[in-house]
Amino acid sequence: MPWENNNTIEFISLFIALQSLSAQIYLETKQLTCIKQDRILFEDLNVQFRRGDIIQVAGPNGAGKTSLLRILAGLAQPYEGTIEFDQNNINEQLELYRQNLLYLGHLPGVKSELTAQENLEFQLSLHGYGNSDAEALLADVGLLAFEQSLAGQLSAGQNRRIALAQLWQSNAKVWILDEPFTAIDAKGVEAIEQKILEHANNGGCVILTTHQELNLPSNRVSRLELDYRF
Amino acid sequence: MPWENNNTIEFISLFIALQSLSAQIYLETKQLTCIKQDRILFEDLNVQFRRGDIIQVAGPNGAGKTSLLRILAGLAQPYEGTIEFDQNNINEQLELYRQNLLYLGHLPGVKSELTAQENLEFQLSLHGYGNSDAEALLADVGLLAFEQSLAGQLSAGQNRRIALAQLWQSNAKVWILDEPFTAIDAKGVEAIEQKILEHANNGGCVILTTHQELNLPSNRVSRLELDYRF
Amino acid sequence: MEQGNVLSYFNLFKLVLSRDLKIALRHRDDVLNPLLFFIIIITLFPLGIGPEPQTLAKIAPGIIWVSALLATLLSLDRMFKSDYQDGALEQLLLSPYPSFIWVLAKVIAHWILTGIPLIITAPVLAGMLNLPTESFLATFWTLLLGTPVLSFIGAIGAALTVGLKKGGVLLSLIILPLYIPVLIFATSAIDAASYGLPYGGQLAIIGALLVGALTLTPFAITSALKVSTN
Amino acid sequence: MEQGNVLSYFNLFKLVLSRDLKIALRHRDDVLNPLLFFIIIITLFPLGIGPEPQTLAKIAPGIIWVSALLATLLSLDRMFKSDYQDGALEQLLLSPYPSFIWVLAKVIAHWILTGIPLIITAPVLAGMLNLPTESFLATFWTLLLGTPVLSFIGAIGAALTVGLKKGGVLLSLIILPLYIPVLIFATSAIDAASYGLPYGGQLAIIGALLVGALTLTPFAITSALKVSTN
Amino acid sequence: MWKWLHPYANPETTYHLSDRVIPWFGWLSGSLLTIGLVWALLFAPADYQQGDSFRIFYLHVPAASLSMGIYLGMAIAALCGMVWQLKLSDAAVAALAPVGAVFTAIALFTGAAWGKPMWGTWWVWDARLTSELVLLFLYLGVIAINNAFEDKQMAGKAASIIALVGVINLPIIKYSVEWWNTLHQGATVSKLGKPAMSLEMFWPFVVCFLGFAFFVATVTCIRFKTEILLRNSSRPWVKNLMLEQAK
Ligand code: HEM
Ligand SMILES: Nc1ncnc2c1ncn2[C@@H]1O[C@H](COP(=O)(O)OP(=O)(O)OP(=O)(O)O)[C@@H](O)[C@H]1O
Ligand SMILES: Nc1ncnc2c1ncn2[C@@H]1O[C@H](COP(=O)(O)OP(=O)(O)OP(=O)(O)O)[C@@H](O)[C@H]1O
Ligand SMILES: [Mg+2]
Ligand SMILES: [Mg+2]
Repeated sequence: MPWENNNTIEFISLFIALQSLSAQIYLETKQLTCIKQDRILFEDLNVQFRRGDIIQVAGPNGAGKTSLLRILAGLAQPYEGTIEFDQNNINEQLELYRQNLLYLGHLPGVKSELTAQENLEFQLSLHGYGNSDAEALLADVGLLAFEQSLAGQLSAGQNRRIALAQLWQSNAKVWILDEPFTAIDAKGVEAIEQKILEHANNGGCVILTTHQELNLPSNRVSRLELDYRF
Repeated sequence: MPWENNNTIEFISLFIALQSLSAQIYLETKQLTCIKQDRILFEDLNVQFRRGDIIQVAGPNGAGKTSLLRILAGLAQPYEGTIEFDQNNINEQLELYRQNLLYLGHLPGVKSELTAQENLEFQLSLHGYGNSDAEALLADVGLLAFEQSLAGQLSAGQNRRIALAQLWQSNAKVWILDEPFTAIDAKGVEAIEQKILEHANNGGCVILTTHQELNLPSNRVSRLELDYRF
Repeated sequence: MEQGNVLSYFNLFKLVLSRDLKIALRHRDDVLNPLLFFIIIITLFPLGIGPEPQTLAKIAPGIIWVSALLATLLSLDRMFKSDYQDGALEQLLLSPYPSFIWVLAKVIAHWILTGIPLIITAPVLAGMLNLPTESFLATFWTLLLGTPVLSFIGAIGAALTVGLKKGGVLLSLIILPLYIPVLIFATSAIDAASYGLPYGGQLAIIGALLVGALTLTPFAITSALKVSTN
Repeated sequence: MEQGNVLSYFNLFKLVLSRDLKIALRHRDDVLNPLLFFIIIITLFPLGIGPEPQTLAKIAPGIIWVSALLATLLSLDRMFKSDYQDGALEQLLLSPYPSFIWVLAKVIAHWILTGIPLIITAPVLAGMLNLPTESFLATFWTLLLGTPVLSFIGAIGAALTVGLKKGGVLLSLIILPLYIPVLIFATSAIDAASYGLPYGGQLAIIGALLVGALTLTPFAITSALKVSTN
Repeated sequence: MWKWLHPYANPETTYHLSDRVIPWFGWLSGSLLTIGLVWALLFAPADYQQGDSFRIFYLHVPAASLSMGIYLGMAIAALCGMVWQLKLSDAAVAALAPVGAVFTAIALFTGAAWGKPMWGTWWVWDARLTSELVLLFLYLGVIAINNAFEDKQMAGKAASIIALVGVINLPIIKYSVEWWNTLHQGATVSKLGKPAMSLEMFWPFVVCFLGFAFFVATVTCIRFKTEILLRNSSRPWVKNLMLEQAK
């Protein structure tokens, strides 16, 4: 099955390549295998993620989407196989890879004891950005009056918005987003979708999971279907 | 604003009442006010939840949906106002109310050390059901081969499915579901929506929040809009 | 549509007790670790104080009881916290039975898992600390009557701090002062025994504390839980 | 599209250190609690052992150090756990800087919050336990050199157990044996001082342990973190 | 080094290798232990001071030495695992820890039993005894952390880290009798140059010691096999093996 996906992606990437004439490969998996509890989630996965790609990793609950994304981000080690960033194994150039990566997982990583602004400023600095415009970014994600509220006193969706504000700043080549729309209201979802599209248009590459339908031009989104395997 | 919502609901309920001829009021809020961090989330809310109703509590992030649902379930106390179940204050008949209530919150309440089946059996017994058909219920929610897997080793969506399996058993009058579709794949969402409709048709009342569009006959769903108030 | 209380109170008690024991036994370490902790603390003292048998014998009752106290204390955290974090506590609170029944079951499960192992090993450790054999029996009795009191009183603190991120030290702070009476009477009983004096009086007081704890604390624990989950 | 390391290593260190201190100070209790715990344990002993000044003086060094050890132990849990639970640890691990820098910052923040308060209060408590004034200075020095060792070694255990639900007791089990050398040398230094003997030798050994811990543990901690977040 | 190790990094090869050596180790340890223990307990001379209680020596010293030796082996395996990312070393660590814990317990128990007639008490808080007790805790810590993780791979790595950190305890046990003034016997056996014990006592000791050593090897290999299977259960070769054995 992974082969089929692979082909689909190759095909669509080709399509994009024709458009942009230089579809550079950012990230590439080689023979990636992930085993959990003796169950093979995916096996010998060879996929290329290119400049300008938006890839939606899809599949039913428990298919292994989160597992794949964490491996791609270098947070978990695959059972077998390697991941290459700009043609080199990520484990051999971790720092360079991380400079070019933005990963937002299931959990927003927001500290409840800090204010929205302090949280965002810390996350920006941590990834090597200046933190001067945190306030403007918070306004972008609809937290205009909440810069000084402690994150612990904001709702589930507001907490996620703090973390998502990084999208408005980050120019990392690769974005990996695990269910970015969780707990976000309809208007918020739309804004994030636009941001994703914009990033891809500016030469980024976005890998995301979501169980909702993406509201983006269908020729821009490729799907990587992970089946549930027994 | 709450008044307007209230009116909408009254209107739609009236509509349903005409259909079913006996739109019995299950749950009713009286002058409900909730204040968090000196901000009024909602004020003097008077709503009636009737037999056969499906009410989607809607609103942007941080509007107070979770707060309202927890108050309705009797898990949190309102700043002011009361909630009546079958014309009596719920605080005066807690046990009776709980027999007639199924609440599923943000968190599934599934123990990672127990197997899927043990978890479901416990939750069923706890709410006063026999637990004989846990296996069949797990099959209903697509966990056929996972009865004996430890919940800690299942994915986010699979864990939520264990808790949601209770919907297939519960005949409690009132269902309160806080974002039941979180982490559930498209097929799963559809099954749950059907279950909700079925419950309402069988004389239940369902109160839920979700940021996704509900895929149900629009004359069956009433929306309770919570605005974001400053 | 009503569902009726299928479970008798006693069955509910058994259900929750066996669930908690099962969860702990799945983890296996949970049973051994408080015990090992007890043993390790006791071995720390001779290391810190020096190996003279007379000194050790003199302070042995104090060391054994302080260690028992600390071992209990460290294991208190798990009584409600994990249930709170995964939402299971909400479900327990919403079950249509009086809360003190399952609260009782949880506290007794905690005692079985931490108190009983301490009682069984204490004589061996007393021997290593050169406590005269006459006071072994007193050690056993004080622990048998005293450790359940520790579990019950501790549960109040555990319930109060369950919603706090970092309850650990706050919990100790609330609970340790309440443990002092048990500590004083227990050590004085063992002391008396080592001089061959009768120690029935002290035991009677500890017994009275136990009866008091058994009857009064479940309600305190229940309301503490309600407060901290509000 | 590259972003470049805007932060120098030293600035990253300061950033993480000040964040951790800020979070702890917001909680306020976090700073006071380990200290209060230390004080309470120390006062338990006179209660358990009896108030004779000679006995107390004899066992005072042991009691002070065992209490310091336990106070540190109980506060270890918070070093990485809350960051793990809200996803902040993932973000730290993905920052494009060598991990040992922020690991070092977090451990030192822990020491500032738990070690330093102990060092400051210890002389007072030593006085309460009738320790001769000659050994106050020795108490101070052993704590000054010894408590950072406790923080560093403890961090390994905290990192290893960060992903486990009930790491608390397991953590103690792993870490306490490793604390024993510090305990032995520190108490023997205080003992020597109370007889007016020189104790430079013992201090030198503790100093050596400190240097060893400072240089070696950050790598053990980092790899432990990577293992347990895998 | 790596070239030589490489074939054994393959779980299947190693599995079959340990399968083959088990009977050899088993027989060796069985016969050596029989000879050694009969010789030691029935024929070797009694000690002129201690009488027959001295015979605990033949159990105590091998158990104590092996408890340390096993820890060292476990730490080396852990180090290899960390450096070369060998999945097999995790299995080795997991296989060795309980064996080591049992031998530590035996050393403590026999020592205590010996202490009662010799020192008049079965436990003193002496440096060697205490550090041996700490060794037991370290083993238990390794075992506990191995069990605490659901994921075998993570468990192995976590246990390796603790095993490595605990190595500092070994020199403390070994040299405790020299660094501190203790009740416990100083080096007796190891001072071969000027024999501190008669040769009639020494030779049965050597036979016993080797017997116990091979016993450890046998048990470890058996446990090692199981651990390999547990860690590779989704591999085709394991499935084939299971099918064969089912027949
Ligand atoms: C619980 C109590 C005891 C413990 C934990 C203990 C532990 C040890 C340890 C760790 C060794 C080192 C083995 C080696 O270096 O390879 C050892 C050796 C030895 N023990 Fe014990 N021991 C205990 C009691 C005793 C007693 C009561 C005696 C006899 C009086 C004794 C006699 C010896 C002898 C003769 C050796 C061999 C020393 C050498 O050649 O290095 N032990 N013991
Ligand atoms: N623990 C808390 N302490 C104080 N204030 C809180 C707390 N939780 C939420 N609030 C406040 O209550 C408001 C409503 O929160 P609530 O969780 O009910 O929102 P919600 O509508 O469920 O949002 P979402 O769609 O993001 O889940 C938030 O805006 C926040 O200001
Ligand atoms: N901690 C774990 N330990 C062992 N196995 C796990 C663990 N987490 C997940 N798994 C297994 O890995 C499979 C994939 O999990 P993963 O979280 O990657 O799924 P997912 O595709 O993200 O699902 P969802 O849509 O529900 O988030 C699960 O079916 C489960 O069997
Ligand atoms: Mg997922
Ligand atoms: Mg909500």
